[in-house]
Amino acid sequence: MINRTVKGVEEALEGVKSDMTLMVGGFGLSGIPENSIAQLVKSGVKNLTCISNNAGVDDFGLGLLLQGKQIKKMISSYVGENDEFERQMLSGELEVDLIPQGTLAERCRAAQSGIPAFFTPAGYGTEVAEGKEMRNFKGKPHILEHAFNADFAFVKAWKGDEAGNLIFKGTARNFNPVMCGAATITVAEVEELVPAGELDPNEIHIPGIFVKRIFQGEKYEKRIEQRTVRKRE
Amino acid sequence: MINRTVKGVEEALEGVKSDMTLMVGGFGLSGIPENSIAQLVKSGVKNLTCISNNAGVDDFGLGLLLQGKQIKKMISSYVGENDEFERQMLSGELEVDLIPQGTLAERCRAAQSGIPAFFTPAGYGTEVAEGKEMRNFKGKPHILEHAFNADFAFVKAWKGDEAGNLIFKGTARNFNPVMCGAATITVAEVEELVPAGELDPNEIHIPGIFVKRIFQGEKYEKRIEQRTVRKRE
Amino acid sequence: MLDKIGIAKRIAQEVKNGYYVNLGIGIPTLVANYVPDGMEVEFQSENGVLGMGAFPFEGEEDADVINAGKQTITTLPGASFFDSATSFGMIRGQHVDLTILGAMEVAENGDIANWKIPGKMVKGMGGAMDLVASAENIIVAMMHTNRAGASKLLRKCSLPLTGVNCINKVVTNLAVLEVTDTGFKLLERAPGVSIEEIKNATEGNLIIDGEIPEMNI
Amino acid sequence: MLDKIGIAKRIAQEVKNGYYVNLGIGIPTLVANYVPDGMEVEFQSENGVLGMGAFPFEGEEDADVINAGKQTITTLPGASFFDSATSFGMIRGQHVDLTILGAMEVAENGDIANWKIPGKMVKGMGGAMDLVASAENIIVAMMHTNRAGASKLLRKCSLPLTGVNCINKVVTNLAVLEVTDTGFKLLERAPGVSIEEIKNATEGNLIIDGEIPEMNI
Repeated sequence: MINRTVKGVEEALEGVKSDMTLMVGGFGLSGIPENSIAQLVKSGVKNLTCISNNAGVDDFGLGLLLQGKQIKKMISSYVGENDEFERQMLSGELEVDLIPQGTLAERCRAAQSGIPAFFTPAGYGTEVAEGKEMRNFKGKPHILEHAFNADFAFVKAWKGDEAGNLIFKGTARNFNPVMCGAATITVAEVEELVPAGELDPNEIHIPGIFVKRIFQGEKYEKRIEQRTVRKRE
Repeated sequence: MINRTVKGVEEALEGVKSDMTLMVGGFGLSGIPENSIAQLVKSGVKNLTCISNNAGVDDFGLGLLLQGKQIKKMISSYVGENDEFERQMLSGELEVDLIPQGTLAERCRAAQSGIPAFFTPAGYGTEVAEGKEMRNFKGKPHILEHAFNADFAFVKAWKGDEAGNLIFKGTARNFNPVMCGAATITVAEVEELVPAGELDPNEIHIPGIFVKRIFQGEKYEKRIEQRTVRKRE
Repeated sequence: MLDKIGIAKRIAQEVKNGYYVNLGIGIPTLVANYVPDGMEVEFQSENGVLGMGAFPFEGEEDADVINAGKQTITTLPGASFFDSATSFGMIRGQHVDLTILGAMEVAENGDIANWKIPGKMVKGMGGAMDLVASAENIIVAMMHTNRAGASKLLRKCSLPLTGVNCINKVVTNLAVLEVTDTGFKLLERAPGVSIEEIKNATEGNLIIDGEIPEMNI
Repeated sequence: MLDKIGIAKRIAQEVKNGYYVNLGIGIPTLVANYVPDGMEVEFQSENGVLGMGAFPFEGEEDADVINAGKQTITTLPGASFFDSATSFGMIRGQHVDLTILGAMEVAENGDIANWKIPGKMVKGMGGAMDLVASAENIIVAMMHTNRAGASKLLRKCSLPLTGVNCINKVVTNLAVLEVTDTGFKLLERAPGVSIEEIKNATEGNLIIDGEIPEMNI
């Protein structure tokens, strides 16, 4: 077994520098690497390019990095719940590259698995396709999209073991698995870190080979964006 | 819940005709859809094109279809354990398209997920690349490969539920998950079929949406090709 | 004239037995409530769940189980969770049978715009561009006109496009319309709504062929 | 001169702490037996397992747990199973640190041939083409000459290629050689083997620079 554990969030973030490109897992606030984000804020690194489906809310998730003006550019599919984001974007302080969600996921997966480019129909005929190579397959137009290049990927899983194997929970899985191994260094934080051998090899979502550093997060707030419930009858 | 169960192997194979292209899961004899193959033999369909990593052995797996001369063309990565295969190939009775194993897997996955084509470095500079589009990414040559087109995919899982959800076991997983949904109709046979709700949604390897028909196989021989053991000390 | 719930109820009639359905944020989410009991249908949410159920009971919300609108949800027997690449594999690979989404504008050739108002609002396309580029059966749920009273069914979209030539049907507060080669073909009127009202609210080419029945809700 | 076990033992010395290693069929498979205890290493097999262990005890074989050579195996703590697309994602994505495989021919520019003898034998490339096209650290394990006594280290491969310009090192029954820009650089001699013998058995350009030590096995 190759031990991928690091002592804590400080060691996990060793080598993160200003001007780097970071992938950050999560969908909305679900499944975000809370502890790594907190440490990024603390570290004060600046001029970051962040690849993440969303940009958090004003006071949580990547919103915390936006508040500190640590982000130069966001690459996302949906950024609709964040006033500070909108302000920085409309004022031109923040560069934003909006891309279709499926393309975002597939460009991560391509980086993970050594596929430099692929064709997808998403975005054909829209401004997303501008300047991109187009080709018909079975009479249907597609555009060529490329694998991402990132320095670090920060992901969050439910359980993990010393070998870096990960199991996600519910829809907190989302972009986390496809970002593992898609950057030079992948840092996984987990709610529960167990010794190698405790996870069933058949139930592992992401093998440890895709994860460079793993640690157990100190605490998880797991904030809910839209608490929707029904009454008991 | 959408019920994907069919009564048995006869109903599962309804619509399979001569001249069709079939995907068949498994690696060697591990994880092959034994019951579907037996029924294909029984049905007598001919002129099949089979996409499968291997071609079975003389008297098991796809070897049974080769014996009956039901296969016109094999698309595989490795066919080394089958005398009848070699005979038919060298005599010209059988067309063979050998392609790299990773490309085979990715072409299935591309078909499953609506990616018509992708670039891969595998096979560059070899006869596999002949006639294919080439392009450099980061200075490294790649070739363009296309998604497969198949009529039926036959896969085998360990457990499945009425909704078509599948869980595989060990390395019997192999090509089975990537073939699900990669053909017009996917037929899954399982060792154990359970009611919807019995499988943990978090542990499902392939969601039922990728599986059109599911049934519990009558029996499984699960033959071992290379029984290798060590002595107890 | 229909309210949002009326639109959702009418669209629910388009859902057929055996359909996997992706529901967008807003009115489309409501559709799930009006699918007849006993119909075999599964709802997919692109953030990674198939087999969505109702909202959770109070106190049973789970931050790890949400839909694409970031609402807490539950799952039904037969549900599954998966990652975003697999989720869009389902969508791009045309395994989802029906897509229902909102729009700011729909053009008579089936173009749709729903993600950006230049200089004003840029929320992003989320999964909408993948959905409209891939799905073969797409219904738009929206109001017939915007808050200023201007038609949202146009000859040509004025906003940045989400997809081209992709919408099959539009259900609004006033009508059900099919997108055909020659324009919006009026299929049904909302209860109490006249053809004249629909004409006045539709900028794009409106095709009225024979008797136009009232919706049956 | 080394036997197959000797070659495997020598290659085991190339395995470093923290390496994920893919072992091909034949001699490479034997390498796992000679990696020092306590070294952190994981073996990947392209049919879908990481963290392979020893062969099972008699009676504990499982048809559902095999390696790429179709041999029954066991797994170690920390192991994982995955599908073929994920497995080649690991390989193509360069997450595997070391690849060890057999060959019929290796050329002085790093080309390799190991999957086909036209008109005679066609087993297929299996995963070898993906491995050699993707991996950055590839060692070939093979006999220096074929059964007819002809060199397998050539100026140019005569058989259909598996990959071009990709092999870094070759370990044979006679020698350890590095593939450099100018040819095969002799690094070590097998015990009792003279430089002359290696010269005679090597058709490709052989670079002999200074004293060539005997292997330490």
